[in-house]
Amino acid sequence: MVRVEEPAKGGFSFDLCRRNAMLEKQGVHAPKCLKTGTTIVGLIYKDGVILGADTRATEGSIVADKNCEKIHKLAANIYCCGAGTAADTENVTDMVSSQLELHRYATGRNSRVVTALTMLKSHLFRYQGYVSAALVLGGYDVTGPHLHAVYPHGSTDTLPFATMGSGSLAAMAMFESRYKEDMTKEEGMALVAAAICSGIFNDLGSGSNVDLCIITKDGVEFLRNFQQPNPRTYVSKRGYSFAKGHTAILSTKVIPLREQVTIEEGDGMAE
Amino acid sequence: MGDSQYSFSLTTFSPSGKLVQIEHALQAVASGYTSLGIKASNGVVVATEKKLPSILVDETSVKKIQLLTPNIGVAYSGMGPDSRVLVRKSRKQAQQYFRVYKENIPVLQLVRETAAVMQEFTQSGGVRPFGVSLLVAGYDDNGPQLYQVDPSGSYFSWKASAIGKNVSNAKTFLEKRYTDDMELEDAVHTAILTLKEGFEGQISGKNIEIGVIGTDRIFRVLTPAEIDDYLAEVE
Amino acid sequence: MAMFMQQQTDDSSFKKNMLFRGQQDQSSALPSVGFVPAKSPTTHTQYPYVTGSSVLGIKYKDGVLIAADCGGSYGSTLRYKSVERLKAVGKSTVIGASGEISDFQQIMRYLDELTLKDKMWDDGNTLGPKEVHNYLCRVMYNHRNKFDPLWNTLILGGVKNGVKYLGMVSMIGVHFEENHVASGFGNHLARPIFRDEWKEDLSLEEGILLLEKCFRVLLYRDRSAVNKLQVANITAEGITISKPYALRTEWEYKAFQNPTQGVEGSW
Amino acid sequence: MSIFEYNGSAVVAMVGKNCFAIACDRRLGVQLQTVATDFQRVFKIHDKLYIGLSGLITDVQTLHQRLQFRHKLYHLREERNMKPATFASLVSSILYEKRFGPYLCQPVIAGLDEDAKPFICAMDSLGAKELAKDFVVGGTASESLYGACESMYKPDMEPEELFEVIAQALLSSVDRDCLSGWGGIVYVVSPDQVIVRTLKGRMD
Amino acid sequence: MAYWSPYDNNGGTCVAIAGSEYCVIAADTRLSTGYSILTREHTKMCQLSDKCVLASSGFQADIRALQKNLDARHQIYQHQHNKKMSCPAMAQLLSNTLYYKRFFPYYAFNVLGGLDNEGKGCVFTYDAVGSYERVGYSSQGTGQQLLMPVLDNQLQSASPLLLPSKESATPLSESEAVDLIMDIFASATERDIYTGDAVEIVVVNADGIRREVADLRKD
Amino acid sequence: MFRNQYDTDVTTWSPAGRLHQVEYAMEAVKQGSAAIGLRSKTHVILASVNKATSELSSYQRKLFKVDDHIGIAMAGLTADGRVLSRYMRSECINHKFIYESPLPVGRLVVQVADKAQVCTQRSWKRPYGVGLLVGGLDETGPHLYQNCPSGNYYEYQAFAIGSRSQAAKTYLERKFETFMTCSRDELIRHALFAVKESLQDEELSITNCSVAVLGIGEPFNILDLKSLQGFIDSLEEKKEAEVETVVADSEQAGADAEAPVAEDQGDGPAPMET
Repeated sequence: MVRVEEPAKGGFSFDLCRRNAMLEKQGVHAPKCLKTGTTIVGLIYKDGVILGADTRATEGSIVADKNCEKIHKLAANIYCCGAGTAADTENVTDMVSSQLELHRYATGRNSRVVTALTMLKSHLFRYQGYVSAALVLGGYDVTGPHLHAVYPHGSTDTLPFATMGSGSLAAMAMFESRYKEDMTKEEGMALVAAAICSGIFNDLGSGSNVDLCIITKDGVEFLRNFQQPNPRTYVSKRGYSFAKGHTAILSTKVIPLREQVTIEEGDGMAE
Repeated sequence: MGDSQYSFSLTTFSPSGKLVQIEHALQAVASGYTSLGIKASNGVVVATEKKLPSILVDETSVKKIQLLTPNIGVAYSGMGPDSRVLVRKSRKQAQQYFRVYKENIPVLQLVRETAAVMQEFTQSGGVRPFGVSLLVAGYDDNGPQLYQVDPSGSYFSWKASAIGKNVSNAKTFLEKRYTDDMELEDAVHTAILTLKEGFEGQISGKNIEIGVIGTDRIFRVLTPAEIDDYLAEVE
Repeated sequence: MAMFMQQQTDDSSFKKNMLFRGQQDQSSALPSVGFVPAKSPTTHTQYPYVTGSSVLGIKYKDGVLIAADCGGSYGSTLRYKSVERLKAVGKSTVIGASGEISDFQQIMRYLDELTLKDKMWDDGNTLGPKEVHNYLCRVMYNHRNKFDPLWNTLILGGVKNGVKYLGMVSMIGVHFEENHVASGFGNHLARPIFRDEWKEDLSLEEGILLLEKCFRVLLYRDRSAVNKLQVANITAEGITISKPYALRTEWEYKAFQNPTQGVEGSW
Repeated sequence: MSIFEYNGSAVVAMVGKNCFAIACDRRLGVQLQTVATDFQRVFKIHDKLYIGLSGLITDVQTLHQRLQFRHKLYHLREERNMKPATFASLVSSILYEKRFGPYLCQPVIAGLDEDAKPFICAMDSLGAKELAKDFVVGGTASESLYGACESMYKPDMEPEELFEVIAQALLSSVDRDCLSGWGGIVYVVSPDQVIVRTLKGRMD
Repeated sequence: MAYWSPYDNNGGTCVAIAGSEYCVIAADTRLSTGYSILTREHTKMCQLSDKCVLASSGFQADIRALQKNLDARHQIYQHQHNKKMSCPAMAQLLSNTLYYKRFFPYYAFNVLGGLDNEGKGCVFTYDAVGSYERVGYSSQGTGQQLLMPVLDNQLQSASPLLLPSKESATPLSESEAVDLIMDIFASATERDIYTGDAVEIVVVNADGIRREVADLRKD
Repeated sequence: MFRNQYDTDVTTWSPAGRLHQVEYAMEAVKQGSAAIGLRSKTHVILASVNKATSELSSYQRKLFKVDDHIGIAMAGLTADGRVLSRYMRSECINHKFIYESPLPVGRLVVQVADKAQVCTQRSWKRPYGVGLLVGGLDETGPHLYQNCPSGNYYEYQAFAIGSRSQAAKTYLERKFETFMTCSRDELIRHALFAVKESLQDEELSITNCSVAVLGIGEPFNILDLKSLQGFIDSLEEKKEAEVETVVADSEQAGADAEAPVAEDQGDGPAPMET
């Protein structure tokens, strides 16, 4: 049965739930999953929306990814920052991005932020918070710039500035103390970067670099690693060099690989 | 299969081994407006007539060439409503593929999926075959590609092909004009000329549609103004 | 060891021991954390009733500034609005408390007794902020050891012999000194601003502006903050604790007027 | 106890110059009891694509079978090998499908794509991809591996040097993890050959 | 319902390396609770005598209480014996002090480093209730798992199980040991969220005690 | 002293208003070899005369460190003195444990005096038979106190207790006005002169005296034999008169103790007062 193997319809499969619940009962706990502890923010400025994110992904107290991407593209004019369980934010945004594309084909016009918002919130609401994605959604559509915060249970918020994630308070401190209306692009970028940095330096769940995404009527500027305030501080002068043969080996097998030869139009390619 | 008399497929073999329903469906395609496609060395063009029953119809609301993914477009001949079903299913299929692999679906895969849908409708209970043939044009890792998919569910890769009314004339014309090293621009001209061959009435940007995809791998439906420019060049 | 065994099996003696165990008496068996005794009336604070919110403190050029609002929350109700959470201790120290108000009053009783006795010596030696801080750390830690925490985070600042001192201690005894400190929500909302904007040589005016800026953020984002603020200024000259006053806040942003305008459906 | 500690494991992949290495330990244990000492948890998907699966053995094996099936199917349909990144997405989507009843394992994927560019990627059990340019790790020894790799890794290593570094990192790490060990096996894959070496390590 | 725990983990990592005539003890200076940094400049070290330094990570209030306790006991020792306590003696005292609180333990993970009576570097490593061991190097705290394999790899001290027992001091020179510590702390900071801000390195040798501080990532 | 019927019990007043047991205890102090203390604006010096009970025995230590900032010199029953010194040490440690700051000297002295007082009013106790000179440093500068078995305590500029202390006292009384501005080393020499006075005909040497120093920037320490010998040698060179004229000019900075010593109040000498 080939069909069984195809994730034909999408959606979740619950067939291991019972087994895992049984294991849980026996005291064997499910593993920690990747979280983006995260500071994510958004801000509306004079000509559009600026989104920002840090780039640390944690697994418990360990940094699993030092430079991950938390700003996801939903459409050419709509981006979304995700905090929470990494797999959930990744997949929920991918799903909505896909739905938006179909929606665009069906309607023949550009996506609106509110459409994305509604898709997100109805999905999240359906799963009652178990899909743990906290999002900051920003975009520019025919009705202008928009910024929304989306909570894991499906509630949403419409705001001139928004923050999410474990660093949200640190970032909010910057917004609440420095926000003013109708900022220029430069002011807006500086404020968003300051908010993210505030998360990076004050919240242990957030760290590494600053990503920015500026969305205006005329397009998107995605500034990956806009700031990199946390380089490694020290590298041993001595280094760690291991001479060849340093490691004790029981057996070695060398398997040569041949390049695959493709023969096109009768012209055999020399190997 | 159930035992109701309606539960067997409408597409049944005739004593001579033919599936006449499919042949009839092909007939429906053959009476549709002409569509054609040409695979050039650096891209693909598909073109189709867009004759409307009345000048009162807003021609901008009718789209005969549509995108399935950013790098694959499709033109059809035959029953418009049937084509919409296929387009919808294909788009969804493409999205599903993308969601799994984070990679655009290769043209061949999408064509096969679409063809599989069409085949299913030749063998299932209570359904009729689709009354359209499709010309699928795309550009992927394997270069520019043009496929024709028929109501039977069969599909072929073509250098240039035509479907619908005047198909034999058009094909003859294409066979004469086609060269392997044809550039996309030439292909567009050839496509227009081919359409013009069997065209009844005055050809214009409003009553034909042209879709092209080049090395940028973005399928684009030309605007009436752009078509008019091409028409001017051709004359 | 025999004692351990007995205590582990005999529940009542275990509990008695727990109630009265002091710093030196560390022998009783406590199997795990977060222990809440059952039966018999509880004489400990096991949860707070009336609580104060953040306290902020910074060093500046001439001394130390500490600020707190006057709110006392009963759960999520803003029940009291004139709670003084800044208190002078002796002539050179001010403490500010977040958390359970009654526990803070108990702490003040301890401190009043301490400073009274200190004063009674009248020998030219006085307890400075450092001594008071260390004393408080012991008090908090010992209460924690008895599973009877004083439900407060305390901020303490002062100036003695020209040396500025600012520290804090939490309900379980974690303590440290810093150039700027904040308790409660302030730890999340004010510290980031302090870390960004605090300088060694802030003037008094700049210092107060910085505190007010942080308080405004707290007013916006901490539901238990009230707009009635006191600031204590401790310098070599002495202590002044201001009368309560309010800050100007901004609620008139265009985006706040009709937030969902143009985004129908984004309720 | 976390499920990962039921069967211990250590998997690590590292990028070199136009090559990559992937390695795992060889112990199969049920909690503290060692069951087998020649276990394999790195699997070949195709010549230049490997996956290492740490976690509950039953799920490791099931998932491996499913992945192999899916790759073969892909190969039949599309007449080509999967690109490493594509494969990673496939694994991710298979894992996320079981978001609420996950496979109890963490994959580590390493491969070379057509222009000999190495690709490595690790995932949690829900399929959240963690792309890295240097190294990725998984298993009960993951913390130790993070520490060891963070210090020992250097960019642009040639295959032999890469082998030494990954082998040292692996051996040092499993020695500090009582659930993994018994030596290791290392695959160093460059465009024209694969070197497979079995490491001698502590046998406890 | 508000809930409290008598313990907290304030994070941080400690390392000590013993050489033949030196001992290097190091710890980061971050004090945190949950996801918040309380202060970036909090020393985890405590100089117990002129040849003995304690580095501890865990619950800060317990650590401080423990340090004060040791300090007081050391003072009594000095009054009684008219000399400073030796490092091995301090190690035993620390063990006893920890075990005394066996059933309400100090949540403190300690590494004690210094010079022994012969002037050789010595490192003692502990669990929270006083079990201890003399080793050539050790690490404790949130970054322990990250650091240990590198130390093992670089220092390879003889197994304590070997008979006759071998020298446990590490083969590195003092400056190499300091360099190694700087590097592994930089590594630990990359991956452990509770380690960072700065690393404080104390070198004990025949000349006395030297203290260095190097910056680490602050995120 | 003569025996009478009121002297067996510490809790019984004599008709003359005296507590004979207490007075006897103070007599015990006078039996002990002399202890001397003196201070400047920056330093306190404690010195003692060491007397071995036999040629074959060592002498009793009479200088004790209480903490870095407090030291004592004792005369009388050194066994009692050790009990008190242990008490003082533990008070200092406790204070440091709680406040992380040194216990002010005066307060410790009062606590010790209070403790001594208790022994003068309990039938089952006896007074401590030891006199203490407590030298210490606190926020208000260096201090020198004397503690009596009676529970009395006094602050001094310079003082001596024990046998033949009168000679030393006479020396100190003659010179004390110059002490305030003395340097550390001069102060030590003054101490040695005073010790010498109470040695009578014995020659001053490192075997029969000890000197301890504490001051601003200098924790309590007992001079080792070598430096003590150095100071004794310098005495030989410099005659008493010279020392007298030397004006201290090598004072340490930061000395803020300017307060002249407030001699303890109490005008009419009570019977118990020395």
